[in-house]
Amino acid sequence: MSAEITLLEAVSQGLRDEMRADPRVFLIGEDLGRYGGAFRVTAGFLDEFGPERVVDTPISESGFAGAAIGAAMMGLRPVVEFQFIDFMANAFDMIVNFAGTNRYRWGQAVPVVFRGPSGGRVSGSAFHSANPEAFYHRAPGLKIVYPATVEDAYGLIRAAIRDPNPVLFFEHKYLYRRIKGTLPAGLETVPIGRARVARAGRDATVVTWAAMVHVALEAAERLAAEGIELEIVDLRTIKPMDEETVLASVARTNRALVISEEPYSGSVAGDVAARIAEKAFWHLDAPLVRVTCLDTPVPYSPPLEDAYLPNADKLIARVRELLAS
Amino acid sequence: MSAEITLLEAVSQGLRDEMRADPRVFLIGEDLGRYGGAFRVTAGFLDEFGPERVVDTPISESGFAGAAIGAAMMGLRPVVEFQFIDFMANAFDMIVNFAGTNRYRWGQAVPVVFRGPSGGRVSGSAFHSANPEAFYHRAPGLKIVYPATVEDAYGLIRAAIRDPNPVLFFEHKYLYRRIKGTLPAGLETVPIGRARVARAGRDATVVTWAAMVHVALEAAERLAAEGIELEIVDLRTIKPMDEETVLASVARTNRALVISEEPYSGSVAGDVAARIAEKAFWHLDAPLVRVTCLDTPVPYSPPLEDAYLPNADKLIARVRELLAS
Amino acid sequence: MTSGPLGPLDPGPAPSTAGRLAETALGREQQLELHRWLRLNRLVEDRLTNLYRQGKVVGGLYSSRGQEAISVGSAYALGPHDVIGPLIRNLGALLVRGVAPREVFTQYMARGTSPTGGKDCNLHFGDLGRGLVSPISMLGALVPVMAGVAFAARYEKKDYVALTYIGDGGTSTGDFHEGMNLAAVLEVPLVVIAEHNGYAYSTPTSRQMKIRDLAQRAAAYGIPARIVDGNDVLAVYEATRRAVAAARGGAGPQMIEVKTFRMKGHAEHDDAGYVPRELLEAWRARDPIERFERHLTATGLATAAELEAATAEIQRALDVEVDAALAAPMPPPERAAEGVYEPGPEAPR
Amino acid sequence: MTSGPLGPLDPGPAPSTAGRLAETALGREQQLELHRWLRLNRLVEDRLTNLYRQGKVVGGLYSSRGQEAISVGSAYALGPHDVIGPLIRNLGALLVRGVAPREVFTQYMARGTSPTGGKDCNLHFGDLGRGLVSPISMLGALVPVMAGVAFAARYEKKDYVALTYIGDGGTSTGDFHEGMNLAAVLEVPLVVIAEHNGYAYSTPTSRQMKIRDLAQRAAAYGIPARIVDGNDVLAVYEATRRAVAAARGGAGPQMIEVKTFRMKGHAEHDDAGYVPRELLEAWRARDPIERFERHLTATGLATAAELEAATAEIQRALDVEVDAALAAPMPPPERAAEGVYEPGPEAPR
Ligand SMILES: Cc1ncc(C[n+]2csc(CCOP(=O)(O)OP(=O)(O)O)c2C)c(N)n1
Ligand SMILES: Cc1ncc(C[n+]2csc(CCOP(=O)(O)OP(=O)(O)O)c2C)c(N)n1
Ligand SMILES: [Mg+2]
Ligand SMILES: [Mg+2]
Repeated sequence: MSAEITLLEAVSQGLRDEMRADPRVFLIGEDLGRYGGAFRVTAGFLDEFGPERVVDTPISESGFAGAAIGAAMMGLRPVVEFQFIDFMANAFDMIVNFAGTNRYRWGQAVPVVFRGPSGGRVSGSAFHSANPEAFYHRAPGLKIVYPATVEDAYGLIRAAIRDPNPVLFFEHKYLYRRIKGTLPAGLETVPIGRARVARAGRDATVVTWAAMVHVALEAAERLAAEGIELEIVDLRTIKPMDEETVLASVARTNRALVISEEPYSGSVAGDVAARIAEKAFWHLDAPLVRVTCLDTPVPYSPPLEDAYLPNADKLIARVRELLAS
Repeated sequence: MSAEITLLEAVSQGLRDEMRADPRVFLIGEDLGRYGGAFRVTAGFLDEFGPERVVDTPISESGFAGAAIGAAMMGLRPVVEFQFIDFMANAFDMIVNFAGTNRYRWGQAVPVVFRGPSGGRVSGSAFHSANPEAFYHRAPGLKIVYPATVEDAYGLIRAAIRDPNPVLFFEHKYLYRRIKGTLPAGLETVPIGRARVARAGRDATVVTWAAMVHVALEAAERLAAEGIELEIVDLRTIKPMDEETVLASVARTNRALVISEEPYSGSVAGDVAARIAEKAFWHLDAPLVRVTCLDTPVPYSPPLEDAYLPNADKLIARVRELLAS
Repeated sequence: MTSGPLGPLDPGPAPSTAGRLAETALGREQQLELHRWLRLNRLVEDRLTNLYRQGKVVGGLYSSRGQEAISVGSAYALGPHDVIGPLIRNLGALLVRGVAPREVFTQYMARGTSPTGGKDCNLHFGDLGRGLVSPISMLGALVPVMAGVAFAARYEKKDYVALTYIGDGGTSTGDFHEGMNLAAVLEVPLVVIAEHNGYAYSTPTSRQMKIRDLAQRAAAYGIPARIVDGNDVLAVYEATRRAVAAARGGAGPQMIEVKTFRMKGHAEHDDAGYVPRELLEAWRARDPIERFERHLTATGLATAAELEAATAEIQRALDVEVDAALAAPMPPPERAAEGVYEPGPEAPR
Repeated sequence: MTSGPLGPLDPGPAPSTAGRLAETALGREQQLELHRWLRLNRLVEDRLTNLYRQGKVVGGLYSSRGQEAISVGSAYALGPHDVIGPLIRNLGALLVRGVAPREVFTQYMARGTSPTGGKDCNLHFGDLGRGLVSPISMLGALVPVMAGVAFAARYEKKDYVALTYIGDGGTSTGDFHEGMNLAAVLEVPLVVIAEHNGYAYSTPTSRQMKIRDLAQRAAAYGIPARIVDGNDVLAVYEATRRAVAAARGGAGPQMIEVKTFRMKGHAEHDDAGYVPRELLEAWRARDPIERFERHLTATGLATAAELEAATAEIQRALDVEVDAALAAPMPPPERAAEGVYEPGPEAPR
């Protein structure tokens, strides 16, 4: 068995292995080369792959996202880093309207990965804490991936690069150095589009992804002590969504909660809940429950951000309510 | 009673009346002045209000959206026109991150309206048919308004201008000249944040907004001939959402469908369905139903766009299924 | 061009007194070929206007009337492996690139056999086999994308260049700025043709920017720019040829500003009432096709009769193309749901 | 400034040989006031560095060390009704505008009594009462927004101007381009201080753009730009004063490029290992505060002892400010849910 690595190292290793395996893969973004990226995901890459494949850019998110799209159409495999995923907002049109629609409109695939550090609980405030999955979920033609474990981070970044479609790949910065794990020998890719049952349980299904997987696991451990067994489904891929795994779990447990790190309104959590209410309604013994952030920007000060974010306590309280109903 | 006017004229009249009433209101966007706007919403405004209040800009959506935000902070009441609402994508960061968060972050209100022609069924293809409500629904601090009738178009544009928050105001271009109505004497504003029961009925609730209100009404008329009575809730405001009216209706009918002109994944329809599944679960006798567009960009050719869009036939089929379940 | 009595858009003295077209090394055959492309461009658009009036065109119709020399002259200067990202007024570039008129007609009529199968409209289509990238409507977006196309050439040590167009209005977009600057920093082989045609929809250039020449934009990126008479097909050709050679040779991105005029409204529905008639008249006297025809006859490269014969032949060919397009079916509805994703290396399950 | 042996960022000859600071009409009292702001700027940041090392700062810490003359000199040139949109390195501008050091300390320590009540971090706060607009993190966004602030002045026939800052890196953004061009076309009273400090995070200006001077960007908008020694507070002051007067007088937007150098890493966590040490040394010799102090003593406006006394007084005041900030409470959790919307004219029901 290989050594323990962090989630950050898993992403880094996945990028490195894919670059070693495929000369068409290159990285583009701000401060990737000499500096190794704001979070050091690409530290050492410049030395190994040279400036042609580790391309530092001016501060122009739409510009370099667009350039990556162009290069992807010509057969390269660009991986775009947004220094913080928040700055993807500046490339919104390029990603949604150019990358997302191209294949449908005129048949030309755009195999590009847009990735970067996302998520809160790091006192990053409104512009360094984004979880933008819900902003992009509505955009046809994109795929959205958000891993919670070392294995998935590694296998999914490699799958994202190999995917012939535009893939948004989010890396939760709170998990970057906190989540550790080992890579199974021989692992290359983890398939995009498949959820994972992160914990089996009979009393209720918790659908979630990214950092909230770990919150849900914590809640499940604590509830297990009381004999309450949560089943936890880690979506891993937000789009296209693996309804099958979600619905099968709900069919087993007859109760469902969705917990996610997004505002309540307009969240992907709502979409998940809606699918369950449409397609597993007759399996449900109780209302759907959404546990989300507040409907506010991400506040900065720790007491405020704690109030803003979901956590195990909040989830447990909602599980108890649900089981009592 | 006043004369019949179109929905387009209602928006135009609302803008004009608000500009007459409040010298702080000004319009900014492309080709508004001499040309009167791509859809002629502001025809004649230049003559009446002069170039200081009807401001033609270079092609720079983020630029003029930003300038409107700055002017709004200083006490003006800017109304920004996007020539097609699709181009709002180019101002995404400015709207979501600047306008949306400002009040929360440092207390400064941003009373600005972002408006423009939206929606499909006009062979506009992927970039002239957008219904972007789901892209912005997740953004804290914004309000989103989307009227279906002459009265609401008039009253809500005036309310949007008076609202001290950033309001996205969408005008369905398929309805622009097809929907007619009269304005009640003395009408000034229609309150933002309140849904409307567009038709009372006992058998199922259809929650919808904008062009789909008329599709739902058509379906309801046809079903009424068979004795099936749909209740239709026109949200009018997407954000903040009037849950109360929606839930009260579902409590009466015990069945709910949501029909909207958006892709299935990531739609506001999902959010509405989720709220019902959470908060009116015990009232539901059958699964939630979402009737939406396909999960694709908006196709151009009429047979394709017809297949893409929801319509009365599709809704009726789903209602029948639902009532049979 | 200096400012005349009609203001900044005054084209200056009429061509009869302005003298000859630009010097060129192109021979007779090539010049006659250019002529055929120019005429084809205009005649395809004339047919489209007819189809539009007959209610056959689905959606808007955009014209390049008066600007044909730009698309034709620039595309003609490219090699077979170069890649173009045209805008909706660059029909001529598509034609030179081998797009058949019936493809254009079927696109505009939303037919199932159109290049996009009815999924997208007008000139919104691409085909990398013919070196064509489709635009999106959002102006400016093609500049970064084509910079990326050029980047790929350098990355793979291939010697193609990327060429794209931008309007005066389009240069105001953030994407133009980011794309140009990025192209300059990355030193990629990109050629940008900036079409200064006086208006962006109803907005005159004077309300679009406080500078006279689009070339001044290029200076902000350290990108060399030349200003060229856009109504002289030979001038456009020669300038593009030089810019393409420089880009291909490793000199980084190049820009060409072409001075021209939009002779119709923004689209067919727009009567352009906001354009002073005198300005239109002044520019009509510089019509790029008539000028080129005068040049061909004056230099003895062709007789008027030969040119007319060429035109008549195009008309005959277009009869066939229009009929074929009119006979083409609308797309089957089930196609609407198809083609969002490229099938991946891993099946969904 | 011409390119020296250290490359394009070489500051040239050291100030001792480079001669005096810019001519000014400012009197002794005003120059001493400038000195106090400069020192206060630096000392507040020194305190912040200490607090950061003690783990009291929540999140990142950004420094303007070596660039104080820019924020202080420019803000000092404004009238009371002018409006500033500062970035995270423009602490000096906030201080001149009347922001108390404790406000800055509480912001950086996420306290409930901070100007944002703990909702946003560092210098992300505004207060229109003091003519301050908060930035968002997305670079460039303030340029259009401040153009709109300037627009409002003209609209209401008030005579305030708007002033904002942008880094060399920030000028690559689409928003910079759209905002500058729009400001030029609308002819609004906007002054933009472009801070050319050699780096954007780890990226040297040579990888950010292919031009030498940010002033070349302004030319693309028809905006007049002056290049000024950013480490000479008097030069910055005088250039800003003139630009503000021009903007106020109706001459439209103005830009000033200030040449300077970022003397620390991008933020406290960044050791700036990518910056050549010799470059840092060369610029250290041009430290704006020491230069100004030499000027004050050389011209007889103050003695070294007087300057030291002023500095000591600031230190004493800062002791109080830091203690007050350290004693300030964290915000109550329930505040997180409040304040998203401004209460409207119509209650929700
Ligand atoms: C980002 C964006 N905003 C607005 C539009 C709407 N629009 C389409 S064409 C046009 C004018 C374009 O002018 P110009 O770039 O000068 O090109 P021309 O039409 O003169 O060839 C506008 C405003 C658009 N397509 N994209
Ligand atoms: C649009 C955007 N992209 C990326 C960033 C991340 N970022 C923060 S500061 C910085 C460098 C800024 O450089 P410059 O504009 O020169 O200002 P300086 O730090 O030198 O004062 C970057 C890339 C950002 N804030 N905004
Ligand atoms: Mg134009
Ligand atoms: Mg800098």
